Amino acid sequence: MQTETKATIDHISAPGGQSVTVLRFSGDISSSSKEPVLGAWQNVNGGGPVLLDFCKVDYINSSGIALIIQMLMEADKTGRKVAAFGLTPHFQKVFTMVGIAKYAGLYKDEPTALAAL
Amino acid sequence: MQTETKATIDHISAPGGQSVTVLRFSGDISSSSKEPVLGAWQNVNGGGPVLLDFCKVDYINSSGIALIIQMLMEADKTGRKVAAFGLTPHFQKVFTMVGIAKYAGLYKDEPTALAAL
Amino acid sequence: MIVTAGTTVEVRLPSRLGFEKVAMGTAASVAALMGFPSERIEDLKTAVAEACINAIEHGNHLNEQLSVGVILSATSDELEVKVIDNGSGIAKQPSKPDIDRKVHGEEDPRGMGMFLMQALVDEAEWVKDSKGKGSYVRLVIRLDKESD
Amino acid sequence: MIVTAGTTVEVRLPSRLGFEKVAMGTAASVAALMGFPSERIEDLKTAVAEACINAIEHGNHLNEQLSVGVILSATSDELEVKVIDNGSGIAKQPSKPDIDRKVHGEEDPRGMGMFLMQALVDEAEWVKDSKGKGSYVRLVIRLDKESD
Ligand SMILES: Nc1ncnc2c1ncn2[C@@H]1O[C@H](COP(=O)(O)OP(=O)(O)O)[C@@H](O)[C@H]1O
Ligand SMILES: Nc1ncnc2c1ncn2[C@@H]1O[C@H](COP(=O)(O)OP(=O)(O)O)[C@@H](O)[C@H]1O
Repeated sequence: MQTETKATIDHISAPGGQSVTVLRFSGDISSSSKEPVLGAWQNVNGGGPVLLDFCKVDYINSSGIALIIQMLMEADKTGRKVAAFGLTPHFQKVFTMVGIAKYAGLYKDEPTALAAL
Repeated sequence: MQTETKATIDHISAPGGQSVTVLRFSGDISSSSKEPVLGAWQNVNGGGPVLLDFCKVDYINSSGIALIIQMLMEADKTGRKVAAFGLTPHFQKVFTMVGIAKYAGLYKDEPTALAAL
Repeated sequence: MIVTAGTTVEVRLPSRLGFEKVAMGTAASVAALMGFPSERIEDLKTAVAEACINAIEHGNHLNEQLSVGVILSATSDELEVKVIDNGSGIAKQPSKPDIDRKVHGEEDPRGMGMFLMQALVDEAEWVKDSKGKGSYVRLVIRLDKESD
Repeated sequence: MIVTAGTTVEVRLPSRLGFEKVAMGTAASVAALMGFPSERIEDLKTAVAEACINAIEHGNHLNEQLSVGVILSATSDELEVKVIDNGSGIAKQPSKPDIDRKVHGEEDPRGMGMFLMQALVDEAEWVKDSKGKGSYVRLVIRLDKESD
Protein backbone atom coordinates (compact mmCIF):
# COMPACT_ATOMS: atom_id res chain seq x y z
CA MET A 1 0.00 0.00 0.00
CA GLN A 2 2.93 2.37 -0.47
CA THR A 3 3.62 4.20 -3.69
CA GLU A 4 6.34 2.31 -5.49
CA THR A 5 9.70 4.02 -5.90
CA LYS A 6 10.99 4.21 -9.44
CA ALA A 7 14.40 5.36 -10.60
CA THR A 8 15.61 6.05 -14.12
CA ILE A 9 19.13 6.97 -15.18
CA ASP A 10 19.88 9.74 -17.66
CA HIS A 11 23.21 10.79 -19.08
CA ILE A 12 23.47 14.45 -20.00
CA SER A 13 26.13 17.09 -20.59
CA ALA A 14 26.69 20.06 -18.34
CA PRO A 15 27.02 23.50 -20.01
CA GLY A 16 30.82 23.08 -19.73
CA GLY A 17 30.67 19.77 -21.65
CA GLN A 18 31.19 17.55 -18.59
CA SER A 19 29.21 14.31 -18.64
CA VAL A 20 26.68 14.08 -15.82
CA THR A 21 24.55 11.18 -14.55
CA VAL A 22 21.03 12.08 -13.44
CA LEU A 23 19.07 9.69 -11.19
CA ARG A 24 15.40 10.56 -11.56
CA PHE A 25 13.23 9.27 -8.74
CA SER A 26 9.45 9.07 -8.55
CA GLY A 27 6.96 7.75 -6.00
CA ASP A 28 7.85 7.59 -2.31
CA ILE A 29 11.31 7.50 -0.81
CA SER A 30 10.86 5.40 2.31
CA SER A 31 12.08 2.18 3.93
CA SER A 32 10.67 0.18 1.01
CA SER A 33 12.83 2.09 -1.49
CA LYS A 34 16.15 0.40 -0.68
CA GLU A 35 16.34 -1.69 -3.88
CA PRO A 36 15.43 1.05 -6.38
CA VAL A 37 17.52 3.77 -4.70
CA LEU A 38 20.71 1.83 -3.97
CA GLY A 39 20.23 -0.25 -7.14
CA ALA A 40 20.18 2.92 -9.22
CA TRP A 41 23.37 4.08 -7.52
CA GLN A 42 25.09 0.76 -8.43
CA ASN A 43 24.46 1.57 -12.07
CA VAL A 44 26.29 4.88 -12.03
CA ASN A 45 29.44 4.55 -14.15
CA GLY A 46 32.46 6.78 -14.75
CA GLY A 47 33.73 9.34 -12.32
CA GLY A 48 31.54 12.35 -13.16
CA PRO A 49 29.07 14.13 -10.94
CA VAL A 50 25.60 12.76 -10.13
CA LEU A 51 22.39 14.76 -9.90
CA LEU A 52 19.44 13.45 -7.87
CA ASP A 53 16.10 14.52 -9.37
CA PHE A 54 13.28 14.67 -6.78
CA CYS A 55 10.74 16.59 -8.94
CA LYS A 56 8.34 13.63 -9.02
CA VAL A 57 8.78 12.58 -5.39
CA ASP A 58 6.20 13.89 -2.96
CA TYR A 59 6.84 11.83 0.15
CA ILE A 60 10.22 11.31 1.79
CA ASN A 61 10.58 10.05 5.34
CA SER A 62 13.59 9.61 7.60
CA SER A 63 14.19 6.04 6.36
CA GLY A 64 14.29 7.44 2.83
CA ILE A 65 16.72 10.15 3.93
CA ALA A 66 18.92 7.37 5.36
CA LEU A 67 19.07 5.82 1.87
CA ILE A 68 20.12 9.14 0.41
CA ILE A 69 22.86 9.35 3.05
CA GLN A 70 23.98 5.85 1.97
CA MET A 71 24.41 7.18 -1.58
CA LEU A 72 26.44 10.07 -0.17
CA MET A 73 28.63 7.53 1.69
CA GLU A 74 29.37 5.76 -1.59
CA ALA A 75 30.03 9.05 -3.36
CA ASP A 76 32.32 10.20 -0.56
CA LYS A 77 34.48 7.06 -0.87
CA THR A 78 35.38 7.88 -4.47
CA GLY A 79 35.22 11.67 -4.18
CA ARG A 80 32.25 11.87 -6.53
CA LYS A 81 30.27 15.13 -6.52
CA VAL A 82 26.51 14.88 -5.81
CA ALA A 83 23.79 17.53 -6.04
CA ALA A 84 20.01 17.37 -5.74
CA PHE A 85 17.15 19.35 -7.26
CA GLY A 86 13.37 19.42 -7.32
CA LEU A 87 12.86 19.22 -3.57
CA THR A 88 9.98 21.30 -2.16
CA PRO A 89 11.03 24.15 0.15
CA HIS A 90 9.91 21.96 3.08
CA PHE A 91 12.20 19.09 2.12
CA GLN A 92 15.07 21.48 1.33
CA LYS A 93 14.67 22.62 4.94
CA VAL A 94 14.54 19.03 6.23
CA PHE A 95 17.63 18.01 4.20
CA THR A 96 19.45 21.03 5.58
CA MET A 97 18.39 20.21 9.16
CA VAL A 98 19.90 16.73 8.99
CA GLY A 99 23.10 18.06 7.37
CA ILE A 100 22.73 16.65 3.85
CA ALA A 101 23.29 20.12 2.39
CA LYS A 102 26.89 19.83 3.62
CA TYR A 103 27.52 16.88 1.26
CA ALA A 104 25.16 17.62 -1.64
CA GLY A 105 24.22 20.98 -3.11
CA LEU A 106 20.44 21.50 -3.07
CA TYR A 107 19.08 23.36 -6.10
CA LYS A 108 15.63 24.39 -7.17
CA ASP A 109 15.71 22.87 -10.67
CA GLU A 110 17.88 21.01 -13.15
CA PRO A 111 19.39 24.00 -15.01
CA THR A 112 20.38 25.64 -11.72
CA ALA A 113 21.95 22.37 -10.48
CA LEU A 114 23.82 21.86 -13.76
CA ALA A 115 25.10 25.43 -13.82
CA ALA A 116 26.46 25.01 -10.29
CA LEU A 117 28.54 21.88 -11.07
CA MET B 1 -13.33 26.80 12.24
CA GLN B 2 -14.56 27.14 8.67
CA THR B 3 -12.80 29.24 6.05
CA GLU B 4 -14.66 32.50 5.74
CA THR B 5 -16.50 33.19 2.49
CA LYS B 6 -15.63 36.46 0.83
CA ALA B 7 -17.31 38.05 -2.17
CA THR B 8 -16.21 41.05 -4.20
CA ILE B 9 -18.14 42.71 -7.02
CA ASP B 10 -16.50 43.76 -10.29
CA HIS B 11 -18.02 45.59 -13.21
CA ILE B 12 -16.49 44.75 -16.58
CA SER B 13 -17.39 44.94 -20.27
CA ALA B 14 -17.98 41.90 -22.45
CA PRO B 15 -16.20 41.83 -25.86
CA GLY B 16 -19.47 43.10 -27.42
CA GLY B 17 -19.51 46.13 -25.07
CA GLN B 18 -22.24 44.80 -22.78
CA SER B 19 -21.77 45.65 -19.12
CA VAL B 20 -21.30 42.57 -16.93
CA THR B 21 -21.26 42.13 -13.15
CA VAL B 22 -18.75 39.59 -11.79
CA LEU B 23 -19.19 38.17 -8.28
CA ARG B 24 -15.83 36.82 -7.19
CA PHE B 25 -16.01 34.35 -4.33
CA SER B 26 -13.22 32.99 -2.17
CA GLY B 27 -13.02 30.65 0.82
CA ASP B 28 -15.66 27.98 1.40
CA ILE B 29 -19.20 27.98 0.02
CA SER B 30 -21.18 26.21 2.73
CA SER B 31 -24.06 26.76 5.15
CA SER B 32 -22.13 29.57 6.81
CA SER B 33 -21.90 31.51 3.52
CA LYS B 34 -25.50 32.75 3.39
CA GLU B 35 -24.71 36.40 4.23
CA PRO B 36 -21.76 36.88 1.86
CA VAL B 37 -23.34 34.97 -1.06
CA LEU B 38 -26.89 36.36 -0.94
CA GLY B 39 -25.60 39.75 0.27
CA ALA B 40 -23.39 40.00 -2.83
CA TRP B 41 -26.37 39.16 -5.01
CA GLN B 42 -28.41 41.98 -3.38
CA ASN B 43 -25.77 44.40 -4.59
CA VAL B 44 -26.08 43.49 -8.25
CA ASN B 45 -27.58 46.46 -10.13
CA GLY B 46 -28.91 46.98 -13.66
CA GLY B 47 -30.28 44.23 -15.84
CA GLY B 48 -27.08 42.82 -17.37
CA PRO B 49 -25.66 39.33 -17.02
CA VAL B 50 -23.83 38.12 -13.92
CA LEU B 51 -20.73 35.92 -13.85
CA LEU B 52 -19.91 33.85 -10.77
CA ASP B 53 -16.15 33.45 -10.28
CA PHE B 54 -15.19 30.30 -8.32
CA CYS B 55 -11.44 30.34 -9.10
CA LYS B 56 -10.53 30.94 -5.45
CA VAL B 57 -13.09 28.58 -3.94
CA ASP B 58 -11.87 25.10 -3.08
CA TYR B 59 -14.68 23.71 -0.97
CA ILE B 60 -18.36 23.73 -1.91
CA ASN B 61 -20.91 21.51 -0.21
CA SER B 62 -24.59 20.87 -0.86
CA SER B 63 -25.64 23.72 1.47
CA GLY B 64 -23.42 26.01 -0.60
CA ILE B 65 -24.96 24.71 -3.81
CA ALA B 66 -28.39 25.55 -2.33
CA LEU B 67 -27.23 29.18 -1.94
CA ILE B 68 -26.16 29.23 -5.58
CA ILE B 69 -29.61 27.91 -6.53
CA GLN B 70 -31.13 30.76 -4.50
CA MET B 71 -29.18 33.23 -6.67
CA LEU B 72 -30.51 31.44 -9.75
CA MET B 73 -34.06 31.81 -8.34
CA GLU B 74 -33.57 35.57 -8.05
CA ALA B 75 -32.05 35.74 -11.53
CA ASP B 76 -34.90 33.71 -12.99
CA LYS B 77 -37.51 36.13 -11.59
CA THR B 78 -36.10 39.02 -13.60
CA GLY B 79 -34.82 37.01 -16.57
CA ARG B 80 -31.19 37.83 -15.74
CA LYS B 81 -28.53 35.67 -17.40
CA VAL B 82 -26.03 33.91 -15.10
CA ALA B 83 -22.85 31.97 -15.93
CA ALA B 84 -20.10 30.50 -13.77
CA PHE B 85 -16.39 29.89 -14.28
CA GLY B 86 -13.37 28.63 -12.39
CA LEU B 87 -14.95 25.44 -11.06
CA THR B 88 -12.71 22.37 -10.94
CA PRO B 89 -13.74 19.52 -13.29
CA HIS B 90 -15.12 17.72 -10.20
CA PHE B 91 -17.41 20.61 -9.25
CA GLN B 92 -18.43 21.15 -12.89
CA LYS B 93 -19.61 17.53 -12.76
CA VAL B 94 -21.39 18.04 -9.43
CA PHE B 95 -23.12 21.24 -10.68
CA THR B 96 -24.22 19.34 -13.77
CA MET B 97 -25.51 16.41 -11.69
CA VAL B 98 -27.81 18.65 -9.65
CA GLY B 99 -29.04 20.45 -12.77
CA ILE B 100 -27.42 23.87 -12.27
CA ALA B 101 -25.92 23.69 -15.78
CA LYS B 102 -29.48 24.06 -17.10
CA TYR B 103 -29.77 27.55 -15.55
CA ALA B 104 -26.17 28.78 -15.65
CA GLY B 105 -23.52 28.14 -18.27
CA LEU B 106 -20.40 26.58 -16.75
CA TYR B 107 -17.13 27.76 -18.30
CA LYS B 108 -13.51 27.01 -17.62
CA ASP B 109 -12.31 30.60 -17.27
CA GLU B 110 -13.36 34.24 -17.43
CA PRO B 111 -12.57 34.92 -21.13
CA THR B 112 -14.49 31.79 -22.20
CA ALA B 113 -17.47 32.77 -20.03
CA LEU B 114 -17.42 36.36 -21.36
CA ALA B 115 -17.19 35.22 -24.98
CA ALA B 116 -20.23 32.98 -24.48
CA LEU B 117 -22.52 35.73 -23.15
CA MET C 1 -5.44 0.57 23.00
CA ILE C 2 -8.04 -1.57 21.25
CA VAL C 3 -6.97 -4.29 18.83
CA THR C 4 -8.38 -3.87 15.33
CA ALA C 5 -8.22 -5.82 12.09
CA GLY C 6 -5.62 -5.18 9.42
CA THR C 7 -6.87 -2.47 7.16
CA THR C 8 -9.40 -0.47 9.07
CA VAL C 9 -8.91 3.17 9.88
CA GLU C 10 -11.24 4.75 12.40
CA VAL C 11 -11.82 8.45 12.96
CA ARG C 12 -13.91 10.21 15.57
CA LEU C 13 -14.94 13.81 14.93
CA PRO C 14 -16.78 16.38 17.03
CA SER C 15 -20.30 17.23 15.79
CA ARG C 16 -19.31 20.65 14.53
CA LEU C 17 -19.77 21.87 10.98
CA GLY C 18 -16.39 22.21 9.29
CA PHE C 19 -15.01 18.96 10.75
CA GLU C 20 -16.38 17.09 7.74
CA LYS C 21 -13.19 18.40 6.09
CA VAL C 22 -11.10 16.26 8.44
CA ALA C 23 -13.00 13.17 7.31
CA MET C 24 -12.42 14.27 3.71
CA GLY C 25 -8.68 14.50 4.37
CA THR C 26 -8.53 11.11 6.03
CA ALA C 27 -10.64 9.40 3.37
CA ALA C 28 -8.56 10.99 0.60
CA SER C 29 -5.35 9.69 2.19
CA VAL C 30 -6.67 6.14 2.50
CA ALA C 31 -7.96 6.19 -1.08
CA ALA C 32 -4.62 7.52 -2.35
CA LEU C 33 -2.79 4.76 -0.48
CA MET C 34 -5.05 2.25 -2.24
CA GLY C 35 -4.21 3.72 -5.63
CA PHE C 36 -7.51 5.38 -6.56
CA PRO C 37 -7.20 7.97 -9.36
CA SER C 38 -7.65 11.60 -8.33
CA GLU C 39 -11.13 12.02 -9.88
CA ARG C 40 -12.43 9.11 -7.82
CA ILE C 41 -10.83 10.59 -4.73
CA GLU C 42 -12.69 13.87 -5.40
CA ASP C 43 -15.97 11.93 -5.73
CA LEU C 44 -15.30 10.16 -2.45
CA LYS C 45 -14.35 13.38 -0.65
CA THR C 46 -17.63 15.08 -1.60
CA ALA C 47 -19.69 11.99 -0.66
CA VAL C 48 -17.92 11.65 2.70
CA ALA C 49 -18.34 15.38 3.40
CA GLU C 50 -22.10 15.19 2.73
CA ALA C 51 -22.42 12.09 4.92
CA CYS C 52 -20.58 13.79 7.79
CA ILE C 53 -22.61 17.01 7.45
CA ASN C 54 -25.83 14.99 7.71
CA ALA C 55 -24.49 13.07 10.71
CA ILE C 56 -23.50 16.34 12.41
CA GLU C 57 -26.72 18.22 11.56
CA HIS C 58 -29.54 15.69 11.33
CA GLY C 59 -28.12 12.78 13.32
CA ASN C 60 -26.37 14.54 16.21
CA HIS C 61 -28.22 17.88 15.96
CA LEU C 62 -24.97 19.84 16.26
CA ASN C 63 -24.49 18.57 19.82
CA GLU C 64 -20.73 18.88 20.25
CA GLN C 65 -20.78 16.40 23.13
CA LEU C 66 -21.59 13.72 20.56
CA SER C 67 -19.06 12.55 18.05
CA VAL C 68 -19.38 11.32 14.49
CA GLY C 69 -17.61 8.04 13.75
CA VAL C 70 -15.99 7.32 10.41
CA ILE C 71 -14.80 3.78 9.75
CA LEU C 72 -12.78 3.21 6.59
CA SER C 73 -12.26 -0.42 5.58
CA ALA C 74 -9.95 -1.16 2.69
CA THR C 75 -9.74 -4.40 0.75
CA SER C 76 -7.64 -4.99 -2.35
CA ASP C 77 -10.45 -3.78 -4.63
CA GLU C 78 -12.75 -1.50 -2.68
CA LEU C 79 -12.97 1.08 0.06
CA GLU C 80 -15.99 1.12 2.36
CA VAL C 81 -16.69 4.18 4.49
CA LYS C 82 -19.27 4.08 7.27
CA VAL C 83 -20.33 7.40 8.78
CA ILE C 84 -22.05 6.82 12.11
CA ASP C 85 -24.15 9.16 14.27
CA ASN C 86 -26.26 8.88 17.42
CA GLY C 87 -29.61 9.60 15.72
CA SER C 88 -32.34 7.24 14.62
CA GLY C 89 -31.52 7.43 10.92
CA ILE C 90 -33.41 8.70 7.90
CA ALA C 91 -37.21 8.53 7.92
CA LYS C 92 -37.43 7.94 4.19
CA GLN C 93 -35.30 8.25 1.08
CA PRO C 94 -35.85 11.80 -0.30
CA SER C 95 -36.96 12.26 -3.89
CA LYS C 96 -34.40 13.21 -6.52
CA PRO C 97 -33.81 16.98 -6.52
CA ASP C 98 -35.71 18.76 -9.31
CA ILE C 99 -33.81 21.84 -10.42
CA ASP C 100 -36.85 23.37 -12.21
CA ARG C 101 -38.98 23.14 -9.07
CA LYS C 102 -36.12 24.51 -6.97
CA VAL C 103 -35.47 27.48 -9.24
CA HIS C 104 -39.20 28.25 -9.33
CA GLY C 105 -39.50 28.13 -5.55
CA GLU C 106 -41.69 25.00 -5.53
CA GLU C 107 -39.12 22.88 -3.68
CA ASP C 108 -36.60 23.59 -0.90
CA PRO C 109 -33.30 24.67 -2.52
CA ARG C 110 -31.56 22.26 -0.11
CA GLY C 111 -31.94 18.48 -0.08
CA MET C 112 -29.15 17.40 -2.42
CA GLY C 113 -26.74 15.64 -0.06
CA MET C 114 -28.11 12.12 -0.25
CA PHE C 115 -28.63 12.43 -4.00
CA LEU C 116 -24.99 13.45 -4.46
CA MET C 117 -23.71 10.59 -2.30
CA GLN C 118 -25.64 8.10 -4.42
CA ALA C 119 -24.50 9.73 -7.65
CA LEU C 120 -20.82 9.94 -6.72
CA VAL C 121 -19.99 6.55 -5.21
CA ASP C 122 -20.60 2.98 -6.33
CA GLU C 123 -22.83 2.07 -3.40
CA ALA C 124 -24.66 4.18 -0.80
CA GLU C 125 -26.83 2.55 1.84
CA TRP C 126 -28.53 4.05 4.90
CA VAL C 127 -28.88 1.81 7.94
CA LYS C 128 -31.11 2.82 10.86
CA ASP C 129 -30.01 2.37 14.48
CA SER C 130 -30.95 -1.03 15.81
CA LYS C 131 -29.36 -1.67 19.20
CA GLY C 132 -28.36 1.84 20.23
CA LYS C 133 -25.13 1.52 18.27
CA GLY C 134 -25.98 4.46 16.04
CA SER C 135 -27.33 4.90 12.55
CA TYR C 136 -24.96 5.01 9.63
CA VAL C 137 -24.54 5.53 5.94
CA ARG C 138 -22.29 3.09 4.15
CA LEU C 139 -20.46 4.33 1.06
CA VAL C 140 -18.39 2.12 -1.23
CA ILE C 141 -16.01 2.97 -4.07
CA ARG C 142 -14.44 0.23 -6.16
CA LEU C 143 -10.98 0.32 -7.65
CA ASP C 144 -11.82 -1.08 -11.09
CA LYS C 145 -14.86 1.13 -11.64
CA GLU C 146 -14.51 4.18 -13.85
CA SER C 147 -15.65 7.53 -12.50
CA ASP C 148 -19.29 7.72 -13.69
CA MET D 1 -20.55 5.83 20.07
CA ILE D 2 -18.42 7.35 22.81
CA VAL D 3 -18.94 10.94 23.90
CA THR D 4 -15.89 13.14 23.43
CA ALA D 5 -15.03 16.73 24.22
CA GLY D 6 -15.50 19.54 21.72
CA THR D 7 -12.43 19.73 19.57
CA THR D 8 -10.75 16.38 19.69
CA VAL D 9 -10.31 14.23 16.63
CA GLU D 10 -9.23 10.63 17.14
CA VAL D 11 -7.80 8.30 14.53
CA ARG D 12 -6.90 4.63 14.80
CA LEU D 13 -4.54 3.16 12.21
CA PRO D 14 -3.31 -0.37 11.54
CA SER D 15 0.38 -0.95 12.36
CA ARG D 16 1.43 -1.16 8.73
CA LEU D 17 4.04 1.08 7.12
CA GLY D 18 2.36 3.46 4.70
CA PHE D 19 -0.57 4.22 7.01
CA GLU D 20 1.42 7.08 8.53
CA LYS D 21 0.22 8.93 5.42
CA VAL D 22 -3.37 8.70 6.66
CA ALA D 23 -2.36 10.37 9.92
CA MET D 24 -0.57 13.04 7.84
CA GLY D 25 -3.78 13.67 5.88
CA THR D 26 -5.91 13.91 9.00
CA ALA D 27 -3.46 16.15 10.85
CA ALA D 28 -3.11 18.41 7.80
CA SER D 29 -6.91 18.81 7.59
CA VAL D 30 -7.24 19.70 11.27
CA ALA D 31 -4.35 22.18 11.04
CA ALA D 32 -5.86 23.76 7.90
CA LEU D 33 -9.21 24.11 9.69
CA MET D 34 -7.39 25.92 12.50
CA GLY D 35 -5.80 28.33 10.05
CA PHE D 36 -2.15 27.20 10.16
CA PRO D 37 -0.04 28.43 7.21
CA SER D 38 1.00 25.78 4.70
CA GLU D 39 4.69 25.67 5.78
CA ARG D 40 3.65 24.85 9.34
CA ILE D 41 1.30 22.19 8.03
CA GLU D 42 4.21 20.61 6.14
CA ASP D 43 6.31 20.63 9.33
CA LEU D 44 3.47 18.98 11.25
CA LYS D 45 2.91 16.35 8.54
CA THR D 46 6.54 15.24 8.61
CA ALA D 47 6.63 15.16 12.43
CA VAL D 48 3.37 13.17 12.60
CA ALA D 49 4.62 10.75 9.92
CA GLU D 50 7.85 10.09 11.85
CA ALA D 51 5.91 9.61 15.09
CA CYS D 52 3.56 7.10 13.43
CA ILE D 53 6.42 5.22 11.74
CA ASN D 54 8.13 4.81 15.12
CA ALA D 55 4.87 3.69 16.74
CA ILE D 56 4.33 1.14 13.94
CA GLU D 57 7.95 -0.13 13.85
CA HIS D 58 9.42 0.23 17.33
CA GLY D 59 6.26 0.41 19.48
CA ASN D 60 4.01 -2.16 17.81
CA HIS D 61 6.75 -4.11 15.97
CA LEU D 62 4.69 -4.13 12.73
CA ASN D 63 2.05 -6.30 14.40
CA GLU D 64 -1.02 -5.49 12.32
CA GLN D 65 -3.33 -6.74 15.05
CA LEU D 66 -2.28 -3.71 17.08
CA SER D 67 -3.36 -0.24 16.14
CA VAL D 68 -1.70 3.13 16.46
CA GLY D 69 -3.83 5.85 18.05
CA VAL D 70 -3.60 9.47 17.02
CA ILE D 71 -5.40 12.04 19.16
CA LEU D 72 -5.55 15.58 17.81
CA SER D 73 -6.68 18.23 20.29
CA ALA D 74 -7.25 21.73 19.02
CA THR D 75 -7.52 24.87 21.11
CA SER D 76 -7.77 28.40 19.77
CA ASP D 77 -3.99 28.76 19.66
CA GLU D 78 -2.40 25.33 19.46
CA LEU D 79 -2.76 21.84 18.12
CA GLU D 80 -1.55 18.90 20.19
CA VAL D 81 -1.07 15.51 18.53
CA LYS D 82 -0.52 12.40 20.64
CA VAL D 83 0.66 9.28 18.79
CA ILE D 84 0.09 6.22 20.96
CA ASP D 85 1.41 2.67 20.63
CA ASN D 86 1.38 -0.53 22.70
CA GLY D 87 5.11 -0.63 23.44
CA SER D 88 7.01 0.43 26.50
CA GLY D 89 8.35 3.68 25.07
CA ILE D 90 11.83 4.92 24.26
CA ALA D 91 14.73 3.68 26.36
CA LYS D 92 16.65 6.95 26.05
CA GLN D 93 16.69 10.09 23.97
CA PRO D 94 19.05 9.41 21.02
CA SER D 95 21.93 11.78 20.34
CA LYS D 96 21.61 14.39 17.60
CA PRO D 97 22.42 12.86 14.20
CA ASP D 98 25.95 13.70 13.05
CA ILE D 99 26.11 13.85 9.26
CA ASP D 100 29.92 13.61 9.14
CA ARG D 101 29.90 10.41 11.18
CA LYS D 102 27.04 9.03 9.10
CA VAL D 103 28.73 9.78 5.76
CA HIS D 104 31.96 8.23 7.02
CA GLY D 105 30.20 5.07 8.20
CA GLU D 106 30.85 5.71 11.89
CA GLU D 107 27.14 6.04 12.77
CA ASP D 108 23.95 4.29 11.54
CA PRO D 109 22.58 6.26 8.56
CA ARG D 110 19.15 5.96 10.24
CA GLY D 111 18.13 7.53 13.56
CA MET D 112 16.79 10.90 12.43
CA GLY D 113 13.07 10.59 13.21
CA MET D 114 13.07 11.88 16.77
CA PHE D 115 15.51 14.63 15.87
CA LEU D 116 13.22 15.80 13.04
CA MET D 117 10.14 15.77 15.26
CA GLN D 118 11.91 17.98 17.80
CA ALA D 119 13.24 20.28 15.10
CA LEU D 120 9.94 20.70 13.24
CA VAL D 121 7.35 21.27 15.98
CA ASP D 122 7.18 23.61 18.96
CA GLU D 123 7.11 20.84 21.58
CA ALA D 124 7.92 17.12 21.39
CA GLU D 125 7.71 14.96 24.49
CA TRP D 126 7.98 11.17 24.86
CA VAL D 127 5.91 9.58 27.61
CA LYS D 128 6.50 5.95 28.62
CA ASP D 129 3.60 3.60 29.30
CA SER D 130 2.49 3.72 32.91
CA LYS D 131 -0.74 1.77 33.42
CA GLY D 132 -0.85 -0.33 30.27
CA LYS D 133 -2.49 2.54 28.40
CA GLY D 134 0.35 2.72 25.88
CA SER D 135 3.36 4.93 25.37
CA TYR D 136 3.05 8.08 23.37
CA VAL D 137 4.81 11.02 21.83
CA ARG D 138 3.14 14.38 22.24
CA LEU D 139 3.72 16.98 19.53
CA VAL D 140 2.50 20.58 19.75
CA ILE D 141 2.42 23.33 17.14
CA ARG D 142 1.33 26.83 18.07
CA LEU D 143 -0.59 29.21 15.87
CA ASP D 144 1.40 32.36 16.61
CA LYS D 145 4.82 30.72 16.22
CA GLU D 146 6.75 31.31 13.04
CA SER D 147 8.05 28.30 11.13
CA ASP D 148 11.69 27.98 12.19
N1 LIG E 1 -27.75 11.09 9.31
C1 LIG E 1 -29.04 11.43 9.25
N2 LIG E 1 -29.85 11.29 10.34
C2 LIG E 1 -31.14 11.65 10.30
N3 LIG E 1 -31.76 12.15 9.20
C3 LIG E 1 -31.00 12.31 8.08
C4 LIG E 1 -29.64 11.94 8.04
N4 LIG E 1 -29.16 12.21 6.79
C5 LIG E 1 -30.19 12.71 6.11
N5 LIG E 1 -31.33 12.78 6.86
C6 LIG E 1 -32.66 13.27 6.44
O1 LIG E 1 -32.75 13.24 5.05
C7 LIG E 1 -32.99 14.56 4.54
C8 LIG E 1 -32.31 14.76 3.20
O2 LIG E 1 -30.89 14.85 3.37
P1 LIG E 1 -30.00 15.50 2.25
O3 LIG E 1 -30.39 14.94 0.94
O4 LIG E 1 -28.58 15.31 2.63
O5 LIG E 1 -30.37 17.05 2.23
P2 LIG E 1 -30.34 18.19 3.37
O6 LIG E 1 -29.37 17.74 4.41
O7 LIG E 1 -29.90 19.39 2.64
O8 LIG E 1 -31.75 18.30 3.89
C9 LIG E 1 -32.54 15.50 5.63
O9 LIG E 1 -33.20 16.75 5.57
C10 LIG E 1 -32.88 14.71 6.88
O10 LIG E 1 -34.24 14.86 7.22
N1 LIG F 1 7.45 4.60 19.73
C1 LIG F 1 8.63 4.06 20.10
N2 LIG F 1 8.65 2.94 20.89
C2 LIG F 1 9.82 2.36 21.25
N3 LIG F 1 11.04 2.85 20.89
C3 LIG F 1 11.07 3.94 20.10
C4 LIG F 1 9.90 4.61 19.69
N4 LIG F 1 10.26 5.68 18.94
C5 LIG F 1 11.60 5.66 18.88
N5 LIG F 1 12.11 4.63 19.58
C6 LIG F 1 13.54 4.28 19.77
O1 LIG F 1 14.32 5.43 19.50
C7 LIG F 1 15.24 5.16 18.43
C8 LIG F 1 15.45 6.41 17.58
O2 LIG F 1 14.29 6.70 16.82
P1 LIG F 1 14.38 7.65 15.56
O3 LIG F 1 15.17 8.85 15.91
O4 LIG F 1 13.00 7.91 15.09
O5 LIG F 1 15.22 6.85 14.48
P2 LIG F 1 14.96 5.40 13.78
O6 LIG F 1 13.51 5.08 13.90
O7 LIG F 1 15.42 5.60 12.38
O8 LIG F 1 15.84 4.44 14.55
C9 LIG F 1 14.65 3.99 17.68
O9 LIG F 1 15.61 3.24 16.99
C10 LIG F 1 14.00 3.19 18.81
O10 LIG F 1 14.94 2.39 19.47
